[in-house]
Amino acid sequence: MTGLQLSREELLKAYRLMRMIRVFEDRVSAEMASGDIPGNTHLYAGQEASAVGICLHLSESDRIASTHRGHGHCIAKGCDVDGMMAEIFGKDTGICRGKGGSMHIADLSKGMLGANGIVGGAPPIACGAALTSQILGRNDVSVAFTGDGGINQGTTAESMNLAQVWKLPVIFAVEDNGFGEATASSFVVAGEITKRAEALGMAFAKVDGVDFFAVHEAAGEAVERARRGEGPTLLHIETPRYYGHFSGDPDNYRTAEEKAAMRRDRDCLPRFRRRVTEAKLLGLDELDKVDAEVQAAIDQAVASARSAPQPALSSLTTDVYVRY
Amino acid sequence: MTGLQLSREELLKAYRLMRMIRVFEDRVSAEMASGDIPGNTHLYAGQEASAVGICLHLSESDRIASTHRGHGHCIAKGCDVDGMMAEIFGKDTGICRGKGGSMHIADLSKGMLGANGIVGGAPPIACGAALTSQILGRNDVSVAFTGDGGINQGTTAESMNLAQVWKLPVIFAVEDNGFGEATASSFVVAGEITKRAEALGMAFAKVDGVDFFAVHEAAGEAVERARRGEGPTLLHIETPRYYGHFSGDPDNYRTAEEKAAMRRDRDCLPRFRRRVTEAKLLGLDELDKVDAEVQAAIDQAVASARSAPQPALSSLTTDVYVRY
Amino acid sequence: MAQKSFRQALNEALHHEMRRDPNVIVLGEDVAGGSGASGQKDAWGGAFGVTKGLLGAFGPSRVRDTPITESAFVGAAAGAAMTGLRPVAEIMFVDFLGVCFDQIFNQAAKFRYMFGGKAVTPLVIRATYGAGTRSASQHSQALYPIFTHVPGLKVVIPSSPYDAKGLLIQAIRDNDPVIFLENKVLYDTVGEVPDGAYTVPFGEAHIVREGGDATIVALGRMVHFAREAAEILAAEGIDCTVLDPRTTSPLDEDTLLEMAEETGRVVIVDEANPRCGMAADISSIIAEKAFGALKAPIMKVTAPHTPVPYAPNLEAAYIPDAKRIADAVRKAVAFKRS
Amino acid sequence: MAQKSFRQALNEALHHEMRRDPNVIVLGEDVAGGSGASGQKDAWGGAFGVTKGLLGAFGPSRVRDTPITESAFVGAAAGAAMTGLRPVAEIMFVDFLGVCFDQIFNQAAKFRYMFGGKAVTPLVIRATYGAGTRSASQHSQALYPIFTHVPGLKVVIPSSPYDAKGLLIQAIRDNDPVIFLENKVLYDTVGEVPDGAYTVPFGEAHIVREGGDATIVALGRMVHFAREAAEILAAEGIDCTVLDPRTTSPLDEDTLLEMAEETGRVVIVDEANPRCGMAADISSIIAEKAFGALKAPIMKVTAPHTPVPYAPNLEAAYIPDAKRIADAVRKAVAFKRS
Ligand SMILES: Cc1ncc(C[n+]2csc(CCOP(=O)(O)OP(=O)(O)O)c2C)c(N)n1
Ligand SMILES: Cc1ncc(C[n+]2csc(CCOP(=O)(O)OP(=O)(O)O)c2C)c(N)n1
Ligand SMILES: [Mg+2]
Ligand SMILES: [Mg+2]
Repeated sequence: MTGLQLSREELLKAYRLMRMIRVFEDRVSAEMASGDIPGNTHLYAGQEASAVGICLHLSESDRIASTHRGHGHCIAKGCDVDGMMAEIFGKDTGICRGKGGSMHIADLSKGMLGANGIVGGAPPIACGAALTSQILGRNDVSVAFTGDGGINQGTTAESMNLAQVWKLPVIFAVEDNGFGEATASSFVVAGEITKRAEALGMAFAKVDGVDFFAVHEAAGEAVERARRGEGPTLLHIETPRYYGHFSGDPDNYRTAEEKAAMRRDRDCLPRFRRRVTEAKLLGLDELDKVDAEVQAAIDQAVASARSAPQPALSSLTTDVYVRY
Repeated sequence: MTGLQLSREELLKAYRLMRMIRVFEDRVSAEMASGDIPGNTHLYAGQEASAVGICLHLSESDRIASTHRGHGHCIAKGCDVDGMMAEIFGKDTGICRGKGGSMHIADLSKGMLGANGIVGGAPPIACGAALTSQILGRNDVSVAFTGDGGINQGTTAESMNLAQVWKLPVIFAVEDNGFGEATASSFVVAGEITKRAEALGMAFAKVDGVDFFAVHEAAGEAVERARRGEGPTLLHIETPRYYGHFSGDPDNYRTAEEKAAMRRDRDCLPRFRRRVTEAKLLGLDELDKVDAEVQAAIDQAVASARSAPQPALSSLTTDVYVRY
Repeated sequence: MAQKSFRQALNEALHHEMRRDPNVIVLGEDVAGGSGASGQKDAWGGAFGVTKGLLGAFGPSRVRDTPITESAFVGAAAGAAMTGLRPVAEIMFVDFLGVCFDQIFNQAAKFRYMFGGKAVTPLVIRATYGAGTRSASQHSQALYPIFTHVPGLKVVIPSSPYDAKGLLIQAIRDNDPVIFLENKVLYDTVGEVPDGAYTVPFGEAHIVREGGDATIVALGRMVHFAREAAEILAAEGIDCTVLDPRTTSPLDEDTLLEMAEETGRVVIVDEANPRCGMAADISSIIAEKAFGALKAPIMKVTAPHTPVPYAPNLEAAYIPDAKRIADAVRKAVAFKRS
Repeated sequence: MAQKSFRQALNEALHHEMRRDPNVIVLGEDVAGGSGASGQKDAWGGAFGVTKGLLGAFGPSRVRDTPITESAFVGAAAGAAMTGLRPVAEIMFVDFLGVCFDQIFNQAAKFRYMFGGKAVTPLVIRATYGAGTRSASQHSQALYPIFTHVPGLKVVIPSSPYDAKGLLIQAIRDNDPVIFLENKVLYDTVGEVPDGAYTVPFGEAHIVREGGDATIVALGRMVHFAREAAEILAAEGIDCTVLDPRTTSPLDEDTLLEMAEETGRVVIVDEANPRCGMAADISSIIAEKAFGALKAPIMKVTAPHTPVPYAPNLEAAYIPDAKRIADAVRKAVAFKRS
């Protein structure tokens, strides 16, 4: 189990990020329910090990392109949590100055090329970032996140072919949470997702997305492959989706039992805690301390988002062009 | 070799259609070169065994959706050759009243849903025709033609997934002539084309598109599978493309030797003649008679297209809507 | 007459037509919802509940949850329409047209013309449009100008529950491809809707209100703001006609020109972006064909030339409102040739 | 100055900029041609020969033949632009926008706004447009109104070899996504083109000809017909200004309004379909902002509301020409308020 060879600092970082995502999402859900957040969000809770297991391999010059369910990817890639929360609250201090909202969080300086409201929107963009790396002779990699729903979108198929024929340093991280909205993936995804990579001659792996270490290991191999110039990899990551499709979704297409079992049996956080404490790599007290710090950080993020000013009305018409 | 069990009439029909396509295309090429035909055409010469091997299984209520290289599919599906030639000449007697031209030849009454100027345009449409058949409880099948270039287009990938999850009675006929325009398919098509079907759990076959009997046999199985309600099939048909991408293309990205060898070694017509005469199913005289008849028919088609009237100018604004 | 919501009006139209004609089918992402899952079937009935109940009434062959592949299922709907069905395909947000536009504008819209008049393509594509739900740049656009630009498409934008039902029934019975656009913010608005089936014809504008001083032309949600503005102005002694074209393609030019000529002043309200938008389109028709009657510049009240912002205050500023409309009318009324 | 073709002018622009800036890359279907084949490399240099020679000069890393997957490579170009390159992507025919529109209008065009001003996306998408080559409905459209409608895009339509080169260099150096549209029929037209690099700024209309009786606004190929019409009319004593906006987004409103005010009569020529088209757009700006100076209806000369037909005689009737333009000007000049 290679992941267990991570340093204490790395393990703590991984745990902190996963916990940060979970607490962030649970809090956004609560704030949405109480009507304090405008619009609509898609929560990443349950899928934390995927974003963190992958992004832990990446530096700021590596890039990711994300989905409508992007909060977790943003946090894992190092976006400022205060800025994210303020963005979701639609405030001027938001990471996108309140213009983007939940579905368009981005921070190019961190290599986060944007959440994306369009299913299948990210893969071509991630290929583009990989192309930049390849043409400029850097060894940065990029990651395209997509869901089990997005795997069917033509843009994803096209991007996989392009990445393979150009040997682009890109990873297709397919987060399979079993659903596209209210429709089960078994109903709409033909065949095996990994075989779509295999058919192109592309490297692939299927991993348990509840297991941080499994994701981390598979992602590490994919990242190294890409950095070596050996082209793309598809990662099929099976993961639960804790909330409904969007916050507010009654989620009644899953039985109460199914949902309870999912939360009980498929939670990356206790699994991680058990692993690292059993292996005596971290102590429970350390982990609990992280939990408390994260909780405080999110409380703080919400408080400052709440009190932050709205964007100036004049900003409505700025940032359309660099120059017009 | 099941194909050889075809009746004499069927064999003669197959040969006549293949020869008709060849002579039609050679003639269009000549007329284009002499400037008598407006616009631009993509010639099907060399690929005849594919269209005919497939369409021989189809009746008028079965449907096909075609490509920019559609003349062969049209002829094989029973479109009127005079009307086609007149269409290409841009005349009022054309099969589309001169409004469509080479890239938009269609005859819905024959189940020919249109050539298509958009690479990847046909597969969704063919799925739609198959959906009609499925919902109305008919056992008609439909065929989506695409090239090795079009296999990469997102619409094709999406359609294959849709067809597979809905078990649509549709066949994806991938005519692999080794090129998309001037670019070799080896340069742009990742992996194995049949594996793209396999990855979806879709039935598939790879056949030599120079061999009418091989195509006919594989297509027969696919059509039967579809009629039985067992869903789609992908046929990967390897075939030469005799002319350049479009008529007028200097085709200098292939060496003279390669082109000569292709025409010498990979011609479905002599191959067919040899097979049926060796098996004593048809006589050379019969085949030659077909050749002469076809030649006369094409001469006639050109003559009448040439002398036909242009469309009335008033037709510019008709047929946009059924009613507006 | 019964009071019903815009959503319910649409739902009734679908029920009527599916009952009436077995060739009508409905397909799209989660038009039922719950397919393949352990829990409730027909869990969503569309992201906005418009198709709720169809699955139970008409079964999974005619009510289909699709993969998230708009090109494939919209194109399949076009192919099905050309071969005998009357599909109603749902694109959840019109903003997604970018992933399937070819099948709409190069295929469905052009079949008939390219094929010399032989194809009939009775296809309806329903989609939501519009800002106001804090859904940001990729889920809030209007985009009807793009469809209106395309020959071969018809484009419908109902503003009331009554029109929604009648226009949708017309769309389904119509033999041409129809883009049917529903403003998300209107779903819960309520109005009188007959229980039975009826049609509202295409290309016939609705004169919402008559007044001699100016004509306000508005579509969809903007009709409500136009009416509001007209009421504000009436209190000031400015009497406005409010005209709702209801369909942008075909467009009821006759009524438009008639009202422009009667009032001599025209303000056009358009939730879409301004460049090559509907306001521009309608303005140009009037500027060419009713010029002689004009007493003032033709004013446009539109969204700015920007994407739709997320922050509630910015989004509110993005969307035209009664105040901006009233201001434009006042400006037109005050105009004096120099 | 040397006489060069429109094609050569574009080719020179690409050579200049690729030499000047190693971050400029070119990608598209057969922009080289012959990749992976047995024969000549750089066999096509693009379907219309515009990118010929780039492969030899700059190599296969920077000049890339792509798979036929416009969404993937246009989207990749957008992603590359956002991360440091300056890609020039070629969509062979603008008619193919339907298979990749999302990556253009929802992604590249909106990055900057959605991300609160942080993204810079120096992307150029070159595409051919226009009727006149008997290429029928799916290979002959204009479609620039659709791009012009989209905030975040710039749209360029050169009419002369000189402008073609200067505008393309500007497009490549520009930091926003630019849609650069080349009329196929103009490729072989010839004009004076300096050998060196120069830019033609965006948003500055070109006054092709000055005359006091009417202003003809025209774009791309239509500029030539407008000039022709102006000559016919001059012989009749009607003196026209011909104005070529050169870019539709940004649009040089100032010059447009100035000329409209000076002449009081405006005819707008647009090869696109009429509904929500460029003629409508420009007309509406004048009708709102220069109304007081107008002496006649603003006339539009456009393609009809139909797809592009194949038959040569129908296609010729589809495209606006000098005769129709001259007729419209005569009508405007003859107009009397009743
Ligand atoms: C092109 C497009 N089609 C449809 C949608 C609406 N939509 C948003 S999320 C979603 C489901 C996506 O499923 P999946 O890819 O599995 O991601 P998940 O939501 O499960 O994370 C859909 C259909 C969209 N945003 N974009
Ligand atoms: C969407 C789209 N992109 C590009 C083109 C231009 N084009 C026409 S045919 C062709 C090559 C198609 O290759 P393939 O599918 O192998 O068919 P073939 O020409 O070999 O029969 C291309 C790129 C097009 N018509 N449509
Ligand atoms: Mg999912
Ligand atoms: Mg090919």
